[in-house]
Amino acid sequence: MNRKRIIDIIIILVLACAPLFLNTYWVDVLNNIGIYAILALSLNFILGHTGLFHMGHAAFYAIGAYTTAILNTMYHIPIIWLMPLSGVLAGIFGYLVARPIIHLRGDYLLIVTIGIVEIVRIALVNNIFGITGGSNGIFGISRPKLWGFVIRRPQDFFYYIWIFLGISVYLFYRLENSRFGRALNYIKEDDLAAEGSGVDSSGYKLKAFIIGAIWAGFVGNIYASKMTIISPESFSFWESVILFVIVILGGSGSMRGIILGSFLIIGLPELFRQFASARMLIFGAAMVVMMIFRPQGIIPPKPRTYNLDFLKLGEAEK
Amino acid sequence: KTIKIGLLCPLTGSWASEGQDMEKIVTLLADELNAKGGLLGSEVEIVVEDDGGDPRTAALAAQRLSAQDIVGVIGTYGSSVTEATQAIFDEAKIIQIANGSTAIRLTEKGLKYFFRTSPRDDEQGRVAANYLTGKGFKRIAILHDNTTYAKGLADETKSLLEKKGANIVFYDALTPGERDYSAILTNLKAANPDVVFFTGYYPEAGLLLRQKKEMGWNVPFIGGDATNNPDLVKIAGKDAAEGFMFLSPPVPQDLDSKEAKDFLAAYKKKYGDLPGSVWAVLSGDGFLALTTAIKATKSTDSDVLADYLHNKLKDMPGLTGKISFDSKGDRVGDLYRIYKVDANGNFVLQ
Amino acid sequence: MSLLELRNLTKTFGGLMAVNEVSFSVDKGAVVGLIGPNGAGKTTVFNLITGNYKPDSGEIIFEGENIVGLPTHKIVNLGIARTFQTIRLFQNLSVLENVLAGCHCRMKAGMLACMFRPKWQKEEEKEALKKAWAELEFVGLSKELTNKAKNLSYGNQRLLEIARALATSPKLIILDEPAGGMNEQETQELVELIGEIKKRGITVLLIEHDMSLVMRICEHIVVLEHGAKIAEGTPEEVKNNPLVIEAYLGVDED
Amino acid sequence: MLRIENLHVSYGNVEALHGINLEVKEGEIVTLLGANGAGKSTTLNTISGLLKPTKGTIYFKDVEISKLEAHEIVSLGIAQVPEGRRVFSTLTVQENLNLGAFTVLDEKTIQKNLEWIFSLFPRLKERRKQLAGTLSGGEQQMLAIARGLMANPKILLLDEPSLGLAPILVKSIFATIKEINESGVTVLLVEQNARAALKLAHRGYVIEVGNIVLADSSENLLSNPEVRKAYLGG
Amino acid sequence: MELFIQQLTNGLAIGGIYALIALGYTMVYGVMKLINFAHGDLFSIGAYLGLTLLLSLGLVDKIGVLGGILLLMLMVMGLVGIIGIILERVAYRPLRKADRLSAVVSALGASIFFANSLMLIYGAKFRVYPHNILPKMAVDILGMKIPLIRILLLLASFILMTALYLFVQKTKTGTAIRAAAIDQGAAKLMGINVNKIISIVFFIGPALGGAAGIMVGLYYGQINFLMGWLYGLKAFIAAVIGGIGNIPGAMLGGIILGVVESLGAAYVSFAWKDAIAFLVLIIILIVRPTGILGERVAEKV
Ligand SMILES: Nc1ncnc2c1ncn2[C@@H]1O[C@H](COP(=O)(O)OP(=O)(O)OP(=O)(O)O)[C@@H](O)[C@H]1O
Ligand SMILES: Nc1ncnc2c1ncn2[C@@H]1O[C@H](COP(=O)(O)OP(=O)(O)OP(=O)(O)O)[C@@H](O)[C@H]1O
Ligand SMILES: [Mg+2]
Ligand SMILES: [Mg+2]
Repeated sequence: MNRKRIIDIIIILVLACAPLFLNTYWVDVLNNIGIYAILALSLNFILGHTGLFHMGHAAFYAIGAYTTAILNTMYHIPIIWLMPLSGVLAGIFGYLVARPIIHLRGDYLLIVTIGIVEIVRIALVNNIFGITGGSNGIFGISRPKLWGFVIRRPQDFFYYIWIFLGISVYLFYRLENSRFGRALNYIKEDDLAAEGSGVDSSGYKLKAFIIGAIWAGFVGNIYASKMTIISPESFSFWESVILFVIVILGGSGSMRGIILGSFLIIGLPELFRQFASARMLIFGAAMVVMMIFRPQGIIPPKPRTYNLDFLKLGEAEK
Repeated sequence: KTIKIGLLCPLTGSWASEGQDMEKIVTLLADELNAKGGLLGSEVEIVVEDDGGDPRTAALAAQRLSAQDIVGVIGTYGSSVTEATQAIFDEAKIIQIANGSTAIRLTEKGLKYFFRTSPRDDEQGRVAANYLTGKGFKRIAILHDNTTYAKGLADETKSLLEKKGANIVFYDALTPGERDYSAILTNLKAANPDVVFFTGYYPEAGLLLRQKKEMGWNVPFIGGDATNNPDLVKIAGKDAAEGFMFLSPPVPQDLDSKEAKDFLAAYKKKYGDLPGSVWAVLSGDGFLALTTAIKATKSTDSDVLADYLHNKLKDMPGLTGKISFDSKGDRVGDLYRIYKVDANGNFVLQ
Repeated sequence: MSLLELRNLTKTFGGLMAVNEVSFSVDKGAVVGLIGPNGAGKTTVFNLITGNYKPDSGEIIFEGENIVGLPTHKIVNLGIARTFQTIRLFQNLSVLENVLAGCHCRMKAGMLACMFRPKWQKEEEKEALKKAWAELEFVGLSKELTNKAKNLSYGNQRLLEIARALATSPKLIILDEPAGGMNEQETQELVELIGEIKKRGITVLLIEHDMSLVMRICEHIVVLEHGAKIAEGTPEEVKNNPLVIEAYLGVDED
Repeated sequence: MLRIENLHVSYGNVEALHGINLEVKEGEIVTLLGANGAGKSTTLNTISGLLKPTKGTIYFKDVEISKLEAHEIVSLGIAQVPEGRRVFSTLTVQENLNLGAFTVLDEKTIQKNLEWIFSLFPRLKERRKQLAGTLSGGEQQMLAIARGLMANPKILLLDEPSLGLAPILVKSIFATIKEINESGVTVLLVEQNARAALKLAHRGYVIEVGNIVLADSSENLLSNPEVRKAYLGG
Repeated sequence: MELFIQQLTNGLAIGGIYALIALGYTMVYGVMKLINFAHGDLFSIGAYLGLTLLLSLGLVDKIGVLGGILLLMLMVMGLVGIIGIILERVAYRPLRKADRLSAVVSALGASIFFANSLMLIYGAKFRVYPHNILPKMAVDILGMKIPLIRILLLLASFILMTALYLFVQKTKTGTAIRAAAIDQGAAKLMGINVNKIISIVFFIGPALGGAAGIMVGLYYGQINFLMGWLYGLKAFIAAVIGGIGNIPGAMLGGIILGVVESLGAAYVSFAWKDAIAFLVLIIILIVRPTGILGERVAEKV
């Protein structure tokens, strides 16, 4: 067992006990960090691994949250059941919007994704189909209920969110370290060469969007049930910017980096509360400084490692 | 030991100006109270938290306040922001007195510890509809800005006006934060209304008046209470603002009461100018209501205080008039007045 | 029997006729050279074959099937692999992962299989690693396994591109100036490598300006000028064709 | 004219040049031979100031230039025709040539050089208005050389000028280099085509993994069995 | 029909302002390939500095409206330009070799920093330019009264665009700027001082933004510390519509955006105005993936 493992285990243990020695406020800060970490990890597929400049992730998050909110308040479907549905709908939406724009390059894709998140927000504000509640949003969303236990207090949500984060990390880790993850990286490095090596680059770009959107939809479900009220301003372009910053500043493609990035971007403004109205000024300066000192992100991704021992064995047999 | 009162307000973000005024007003009142010996023999301490004008940050700020052993919370501004904090304070059994949150549903949830010093949208909608029809306007244009507040008021007014048989010739929203509204004014003009009712905020109202004047169009403009801010005249210019009318709860300047006069004098002395909007002043009323309740009940227990505020607090002299709450936590009484801007840019009570 | 056949292939860029009614065929198991002056349209022909460009008219028949209009990755799937004139490796990835890119199209695991990793997926990964390793051994780069592609020398980068192309298990490999920027010694090694590729039964089509290389390994040569085919034949025939000498080879003064 | 003493250059933590010494005298053509990745381009880029040495000095006419910025070095009269041409693809041929003369302030000299260049490469004169990126490879290479000459250089650094050119063009490029040299420009030439380079040059250096291992006259190098084996294909 | 023409002129006026801000955006992008999210805040800074100078120097009273405003404009442009140079030195230069997106994050940080500095210095309240500085004349065109200032604004954008275009296309420095945009290393080999070129670009771009800021202040009167974000975003859209990096493209994009906004709003819905603008942007990009005037050189393989 190497040192990294041990550090990881210590961090996990400390986190698991956190609600025991933190007050509800700090637990709730951790909840926010967890939510953003999952969102940023899902964005990471699109932005970090595939290198697509996507600044509209909040749109998928919004679809998930509104799916949950609308179906829960109108038809009283339990929150937990709505989680997969929110993910699927967000994924379908992700596919539909990404489809026609997937061929756009770099900055052109960036502005189009900004456009998408803004169009979604404006549609929500304008109470599209008469079901989104306009700028008031939707209230009275119920809490998730697991085996009869209602998740209500920040402490409950803490475990709910962080266990979900843990599962996501586990699944994403496997996805990243396999044919799928490699294909995304080839596209990021040089999509033409990837295509020339037999990788269906637009297909994988779409898949990256879909998986990112599905997970953002899941988080939308969690967020809606945590807040019990949602309104369009929680899904603005600015939210997308925050996610974008977390991924780049944390280290695009690196899950450790992104989780640490969430601590910094969501946690720092809370630490700066003592500066009152100057806190965002300090936060802005901190962003510039962190970027300058760690231009590749705080924890840049490590190259994948492969276990080739089985090859050597084969050799010995010869 | 001190008695801690929370203040939740937007110190950063788009509503920072309101939040900063709220902080000024509440700390001023707290200082005055402490100078007079405080509450129940102890000092009052104000714990200020920034909500950034955003629901998520506000929820965090509310958690933070709940963890600080406070008796009650004043604030905050903006209905959706307030709504994100309601459940948190309710679960923590902390009295919350909101100031700039007019959405109807906030007090329709039956929350025991929630109060507000601001009136509700339906109240204002009713006043607006009565006033507009009373003045004999037939063709009415309604313009909002798609914010929770302005949209709520616009919807409310529209449905009441339609019931009264008025002809709504224009109903749409502008995008707040822009500078050029000539496009929407052009369409408004083409709809040929007798009057335009704008339910949004003063910065846009100022620009609308200014650009309307530039177009050489003379139609009466009436605003909702969010246009009640002296900066409106600065933005529009005196000649363009003249004749503009708006509905609003009275500002301290208009009240003869001693409380209002003293408050204004003290504020001017300490900060050198007058408070910007009536919404910030309403946070002062919240503070007064809460401290009055503590004084009267000699208790800091939320249930005792809530009971007092609901049932026993009657016509407390506040900065914006007399204050009482009904069983839902809404402020009681006919608050709304009609103001008109005169040639010198002053707001004159009609 | 011809593996690949081009029929009246034409491609224009704006007003420019980059490829003009070009037809030729490549026999199975052969090494065919495509030469011509700079700007003659050689690379464009390659890009047409691999689907990077769509021809204005004409047909590309691969194993009896017209592949015009197929996306590049499908063409790779059918068995045509390529290298690029200007090296296009995944610069920041390891040598091994560069070759694994070639294995990609022969694997099946999708999103869910990668997440939940059934047994067959694990086997497939192992097979891919074996294949990648074997191709690296073949071109002589197995020592560089974990090095980043961009840290390889120019010649080794060219070899890595070839290894990546081979990892797609192609029937036809097309090489665009594989000896560009190599000295004579390195070129000699390349000649031997191409011989090995041929021995594996893979057909080779290549563009090259280094005549010593072309003459040594190609059985058949096609010459383009201004987008049109001006000559075709054995190295001997082409070398002595006056049109080719005038347009491309020049007269040797010494 | 150009003297390099104990030059060390690193990319990040990796040292690419381990202390090389090299000299080019006025009026000479000197060639630098070496395998891929030996450090030839690194040497040229360090002379031009695109890379900074970690140790060692470069003198140009006895003035130390290794601490100067790239653009200052160019204005001293050291022009480079870089590896891979690097013409400004979305600018016209004429604009590329104008940029070559960026450091030349005298309008008359520019005109004179332009005429000389157009006489060397009549093809470029025909294509003055064409965007450089749409030229064929060989034409781009001509433009790159012409652009270097427009700087009115005292010494011209050429990095693999024959790369990717058709045989007929290779011949003409080498003839041109000779012509340029005869008109008084000193040349430092890097080439994969070692045989042709040595035929052209007066002297040559052989560089191997960041070290100079041989320095001699061209004739001697051409007949050196080691060199023949490593660079001339036996 | 009258409504249409009226809305068209409204759109042109708004578009003129977008164009002006987009010019600076595109200029910086063209050389650095950097999406300078702080550009909108430089625009706000211009508006605030303009107000301060206007109130403190009293130039308009001393040397008349036209001269006063022109002088003021030059001063603001100079100051904002210098801030731009400092911004580049501090926040972007250390990231020149890093991933492009790192610089984008740095720009976002700088944007937050600038907006909040303005709030702390000038307060969170809306600030108002003095009224009646600009003469309120109107011109009769096709029976419609169009304020003179609007025409002047559009004209100013057009003149600045032309000047910028000529500077970049025809002068030696301009050619050097374009060269540096294509290949900084090769530009150095031509003897071009790339750092100096970048500083020049980071002077001109923000200076244009600053000029737009003071124009908006003078014309619309009301300024606010957060206004740069929205204008910056609109300018970015404008630049992309035209083909980011392309100077006439920025002008064209600005005008198109302005016109689409007012016509879309007038004939569809005001509440959906920005969504319509974005939809048009997306459609334009689907049809022309690099903007209307953007280069369409297919990548040569
Ligand atoms: N994407 C493109 N857009 C415009 N013109 C192109 C494009 N690709 C190639 N061309 C032009 O087509 C012609 C043929 O180019 P191609 O690259 O095929 O030449 P080539 O024979 O490979 O030359 P070289 O030996 O120099 O590589 C050239 O004139 C080139 O400028
Ligand atoms: N940008 C770079 N980053 C890291 N290492 C580099 C870089 N450029 C070159 N190197 C390394 O420096 C060494 C010398 O490279 P250089 O380009 O000088 O070789 P060269 O002799 O010009 O070779 P070639 O014939 O391929 O052009 C090589 O090992 C190369 O891998
Ligand atoms: Mg080619
Ligand atoms: Mg080299």
